[in-house]
Amino acid sequence: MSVVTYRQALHDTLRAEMLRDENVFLIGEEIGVFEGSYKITAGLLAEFGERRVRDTPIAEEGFTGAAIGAAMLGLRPVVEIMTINFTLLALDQIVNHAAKIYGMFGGQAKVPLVIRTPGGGGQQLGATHSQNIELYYAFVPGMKVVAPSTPADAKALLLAAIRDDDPVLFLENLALYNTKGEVPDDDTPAEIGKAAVTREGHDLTLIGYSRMAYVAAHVAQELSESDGLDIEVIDLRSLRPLDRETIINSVKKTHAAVVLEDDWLTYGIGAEIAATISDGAFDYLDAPVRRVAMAEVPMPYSKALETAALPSNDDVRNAIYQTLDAIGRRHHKIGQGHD
Amino acid sequence: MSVVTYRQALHDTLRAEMLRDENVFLIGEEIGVFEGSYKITAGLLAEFGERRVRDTPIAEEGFTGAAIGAAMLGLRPVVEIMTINFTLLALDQIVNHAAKIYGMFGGQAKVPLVIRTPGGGGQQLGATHSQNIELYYAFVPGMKVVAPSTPADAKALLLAAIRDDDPVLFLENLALYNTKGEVPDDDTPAEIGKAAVTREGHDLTLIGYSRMAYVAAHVAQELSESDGLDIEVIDLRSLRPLDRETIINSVKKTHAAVVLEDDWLTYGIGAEIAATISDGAFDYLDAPVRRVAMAEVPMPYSKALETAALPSNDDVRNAIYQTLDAIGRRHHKIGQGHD
Amino acid sequence: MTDTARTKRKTSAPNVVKPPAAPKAPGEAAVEGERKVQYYRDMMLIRRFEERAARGYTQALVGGYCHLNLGEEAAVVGLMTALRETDYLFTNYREHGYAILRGIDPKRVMAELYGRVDGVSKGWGGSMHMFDLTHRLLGGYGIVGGQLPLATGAALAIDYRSLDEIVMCTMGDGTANIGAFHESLNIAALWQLPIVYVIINNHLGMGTTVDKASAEPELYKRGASYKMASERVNGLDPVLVAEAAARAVATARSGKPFLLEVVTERLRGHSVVDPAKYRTAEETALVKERDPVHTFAARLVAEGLLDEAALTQIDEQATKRANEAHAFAEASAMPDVSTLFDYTYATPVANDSRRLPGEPLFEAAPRVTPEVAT
Amino acid sequence: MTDTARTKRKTSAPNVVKPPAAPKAPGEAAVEGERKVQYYRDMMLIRRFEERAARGYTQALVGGYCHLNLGEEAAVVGLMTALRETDYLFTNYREHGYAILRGIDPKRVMAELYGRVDGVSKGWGGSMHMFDLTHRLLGGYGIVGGQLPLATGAALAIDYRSLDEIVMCTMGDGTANIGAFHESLNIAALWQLPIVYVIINNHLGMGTTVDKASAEPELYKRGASYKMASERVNGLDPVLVAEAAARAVATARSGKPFLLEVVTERLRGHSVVDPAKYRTAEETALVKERDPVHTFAARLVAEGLLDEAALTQIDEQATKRANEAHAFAEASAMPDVSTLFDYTYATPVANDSRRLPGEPLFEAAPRVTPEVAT
Ligand SMILES: Cc1ncc(C[n+]2csc(CCOP(=O)(O)OP(=O)(O)O)c2C)c(N)n1
Ligand SMILES: Cc1ncc(C[n+]2csc(CCOP(=O)(O)OP(=O)(O)O)c2C)c(N)n1
Ligand SMILES: [Mg+2]
Ligand SMILES: [Mg+2]
Repeated sequence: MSVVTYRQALHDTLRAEMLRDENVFLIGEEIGVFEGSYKITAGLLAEFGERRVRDTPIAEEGFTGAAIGAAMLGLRPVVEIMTINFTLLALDQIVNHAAKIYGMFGGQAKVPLVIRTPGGGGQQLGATHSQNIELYYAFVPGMKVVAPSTPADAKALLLAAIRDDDPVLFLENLALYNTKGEVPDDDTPAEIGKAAVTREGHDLTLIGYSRMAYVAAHVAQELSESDGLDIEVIDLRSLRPLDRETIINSVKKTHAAVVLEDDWLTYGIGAEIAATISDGAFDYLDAPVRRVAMAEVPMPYSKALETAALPSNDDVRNAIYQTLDAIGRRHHKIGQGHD
Repeated sequence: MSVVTYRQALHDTLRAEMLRDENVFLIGEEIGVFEGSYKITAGLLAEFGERRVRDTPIAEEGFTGAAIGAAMLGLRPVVEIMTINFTLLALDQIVNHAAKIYGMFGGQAKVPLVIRTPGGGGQQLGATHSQNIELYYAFVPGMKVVAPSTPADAKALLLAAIRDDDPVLFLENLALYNTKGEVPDDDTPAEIGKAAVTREGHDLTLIGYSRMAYVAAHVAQELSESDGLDIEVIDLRSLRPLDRETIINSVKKTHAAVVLEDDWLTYGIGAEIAATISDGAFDYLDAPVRRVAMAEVPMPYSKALETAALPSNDDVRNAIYQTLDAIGRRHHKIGQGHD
Repeated sequence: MTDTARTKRKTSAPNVVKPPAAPKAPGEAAVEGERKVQYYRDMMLIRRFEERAARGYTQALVGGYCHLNLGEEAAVVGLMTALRETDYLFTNYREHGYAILRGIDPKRVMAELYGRVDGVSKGWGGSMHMFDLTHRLLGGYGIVGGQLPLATGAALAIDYRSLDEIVMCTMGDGTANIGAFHESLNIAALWQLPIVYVIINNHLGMGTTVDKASAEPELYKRGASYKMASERVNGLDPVLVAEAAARAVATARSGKPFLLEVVTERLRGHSVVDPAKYRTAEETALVKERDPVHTFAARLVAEGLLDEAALTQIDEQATKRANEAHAFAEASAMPDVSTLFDYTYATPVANDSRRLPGEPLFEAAPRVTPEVAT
Repeated sequence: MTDTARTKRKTSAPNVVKPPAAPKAPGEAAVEGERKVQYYRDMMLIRRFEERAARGYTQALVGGYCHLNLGEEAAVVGLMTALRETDYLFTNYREHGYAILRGIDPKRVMAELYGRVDGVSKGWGGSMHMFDLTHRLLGGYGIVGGQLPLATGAALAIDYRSLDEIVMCTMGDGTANIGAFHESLNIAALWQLPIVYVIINNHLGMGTTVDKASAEPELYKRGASYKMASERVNGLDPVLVAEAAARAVATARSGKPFLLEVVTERLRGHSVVDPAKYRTAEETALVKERDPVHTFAARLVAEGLLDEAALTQIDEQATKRANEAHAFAEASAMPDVSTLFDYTYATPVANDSRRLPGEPLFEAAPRVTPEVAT
């Protein structure tokens, strides 16, 4: 067990998997000579050479498709697409090919492919560079989509993704790269398709993934200290498949839920979570599921506007307060001085 | 008022708008010499010439982007993309450019663009040609997405789309092209962003769009005749903006809802509808919102499998029965001999 | 591919009629004669198979879109002679003939068209998506240009493993205008991958002619943008195609990509349902005149390699195989609905959705009285 | 653009040093001298502006990514001389210099960098997304290659309306490998659109050199794939660039697209934060030696067009304008949060979402007792 950044966990896991399996190789723009736009692959070209760490032309469709084709022949490419925004250029290869090849040909060819790509706003990158469009992959049968929020999960889910025989969209987040956490030394992969209850509680279920799982854990801890609230936190970890059972079991216990997401509200990932809860915990829910998401605008560049468009910790707290107020539970708890 | 097919309504409206406004022109693959893959544009090349009806190379990204650029200079292009599946190749131009240009540049340039494209499965076209991915557009602020289910709406919404100054994804459906209906003679555009209650009722709200709005109307009529059920039907018509008010008002009256969609269930369009109802009609809903959607698989070619994967009228009926059974309303109604 | 092909010089001028070859030794001539007869047998097999498939379509045994190789038989046959069993083929939705010549039993190809379990893709792919790993046919793709990046990646995998295999990737003329063409050829040339890109130029992409689609209609010239060797060949002559393909494949096997343009004809509409009204009567007549099966038959007769009886026999043989394919396909079972969820994922995974459209997400909770919640 | 440019012959060989021009009449020489001095003034203005922008970045006044034109001043200046006011420019994220030379006040360019209401895109675009309809700068795009189809469409609109305008569309060398390049150039050539595509070849796309990215590193040669006239020019010399640009623009104005490659240098990292460690010390030294601002200054001095005092004065003038731009930008207001929903749609629409992240979708219904529903 050691404490490392999310970035370091990714880097170390990539390196370890390349050492373990000759078929694993990295491909993407600026991952070699430039050492990666966000430096995840720093040093790997020097260590493994051009065969295993392949800088590409700016041709997302071409090199992602090439990785898919290489995977069909049994290699295990790990593609880096600089940010999730640029994956739109490779979408046909991912959705119409990577996700379809196993099924469309009756199970004859596997596509053991990982696409690593960061989402995230809040860096003043403007409308085309600040989107959270993991939905585009989470929606597609044939794809697997994972979204770690901690360095430990970054490692465990990356191990799982690389060793899985299906195409996996591995969602990173610009705001998480420098966050730190404990990472176990052994290389046990996570189970794709499983959410985690990262904090137990009885007052309300707070659900997030990627950066918003981090925010959820943080706000829950704060509210425990400031208000004595006992919030259960779920980190989805896997967007496809979606672990409905873990979510429903939690809400059956807490009777209330708030869903956090960095993408746009309408049709966003949170819509499915809210619909799932409202269905599966219909008789248990004391208040509507509240969603906290990005404002529905093309992301503006100017800091003042960008900040307003993104969900803040305050927004999360208020959504929790309002939900608990609606069912009279907050004052109750505060009155009790519950720890 | 005359009775025409959905195809004819589209054709006539395109023609009328081209006659009305010199800035309106058509662009897409095989729309001229070939007269359109689905013959919507038949005869228009002969009538208007190559300047107004422009056959393109197979280059979805290039010609869709060119239409966007032409729209920035004030033309009003109507793009045909042969099926919605191929829009994936133009997605970057649509999502990162058409939908962003007005906002990203502070409101300086409008993009009065229409992209007409059919969705739909059920034609044995296999995994890459049978997708319903309107979600990809409905999710994006800056886009407007409309989905007519009748010839009358095909006309009214196409008029609205062409005259609107924003990019509009105009969703057609292979299975609707030959359906017939009354179309008014005057050219009053529909209001984008408004759903329609196409049938009034008190027992349950049945919600659909595109082909599934057609199915909804059909099944509601059948159940009225066979079981005396009094089902309210909502045709969403506009996926973005989404008319939440019309949906909620209906469910506040009926206390139950079933949502129909041809896309995949998890994260599909129906997720937002179900989440919206569960939130906005929380205190009125007697049973969970039921969703009927496509099985979550890459669409198989073989007819037996394809049929199983697509929602059938029986599936819709059963979902309605089960929802009414859960709240004891079906037998109640049948017992009453309600008309 | 013959080993001598490796050293043959490539013709730089397109469509040049080759000078008559030097007189052959008697043994060599016999071998060459038999080779040509085999080309003809294969062409006829494709011809009769495709006609039978078209009939299957009108009989509603085939669904979806159905694109035929009619008119392209010489191209298909010539190209396939150049591949070793261990080489890979990626192609598009117009691929029945390729599947057969890769060695897949026509029965399994027809069964795929009919959507049956014995189909080459188990009924999951249909006409556009034939795939067979053992015969190294790696699809069959319906998205125009979709196969290009994939094929490039397969060549990358071969290069990664330093194998002696190559990839052939065919596409239509219309496909040369899509972005993936540019990205793929550049990558292949940049990394010197063992791949032959083949443009089957049948002059039409659906109803659009090449000069309405490509600013440079001599498509092989686009190789220059990537410093990639390229050549154009008359695709109505299987012998010329075979020779050009051998040169291209030899280049690829030496570790350099190649762009080969094969100029051919599309005898009918774009797909079975297209009446091709956009073609004039003269065009249609001209195309018919160029029919490679007929012209090659006439040539083989003229060269004394076949007589009328032999022609008839070859035809009957081909018709028989097409009919057998039909019978086999018709007798084959439809996939069972219980297999619907078998091919979403290769690695089983927790919480995968295996729900039919009518099934609820959650079991309905029993309710005592309906009035409770309002 | 001068009218004579229309008839000038294009140099077919790239990078050819032009023979010394025939002696000029005295009046003409003076005009030409003043023109060169103006080029220098403009180059210096870009230089000082970009340096000031870089400082703004380290002061956290500029956010996001910030890509500078340092080293590309001669290219920017030369290209912009060729455009009429009514012509359109589409460019990429490395566009501050272009914005200024299109005639946009540097104050508004800096205000955009600082995210202020007086910014050229009202603070919505930032460094990568400068846009000004009145000056016909149609963006500033952050997606590599995104501007190409758009620019092609603008040229289509001009053609549709039979206007005498043209479009210039610039891009980097790395951008020539993306699919949109191929699709756009083919369409423009096919439809004979009035557009000049310009590749600013600064040898690098981020850290990747041209020969690691493009199989044919002489990028202008790719014009041949579309039968498009093309040319390569030394982009460190504003005079040569201006001449080549005039030829290219004249071709476009005559209704034919043109591909111009301008070979230049990137003085610093890819963006302000990139230390460019992947460059060797020699490379960095060489690039510095080629600095177009310095070399052009030396030339103008050698030609007797400027002396040290004049150089200083031009520099001071440029510095002053850069500083004024900074002061103006800093004083300009941040956009008000109330404007957040103003630019989602041009045509107002029913049920548009105008909700801040903290706001609920629906007003909470008041509840009497919390225990009711469980
Ligand atoms: C990306 C995409 N766009 C459009 C289509 C529809 N489409 C199918 S085949 C075809 C024409 C292709 O022409 P060509 O490449 O010449 O091949 P051919 O059919 O002549 O063999 C088109 C436009 C598609 N399948 N995929
Ligand atoms: C589609 C896409 N892929 C990747 C990027 C990230 N990116 C931004 S600039 C750049 C390099 C572009 O190089 P070049 O075209 O030579 O332009 P230069 O920056 O040298 O001016 C890359 C890869 C992007 N913005 N868009
Ligand atoms: Mg063709
Ligand atoms: Mg560059």
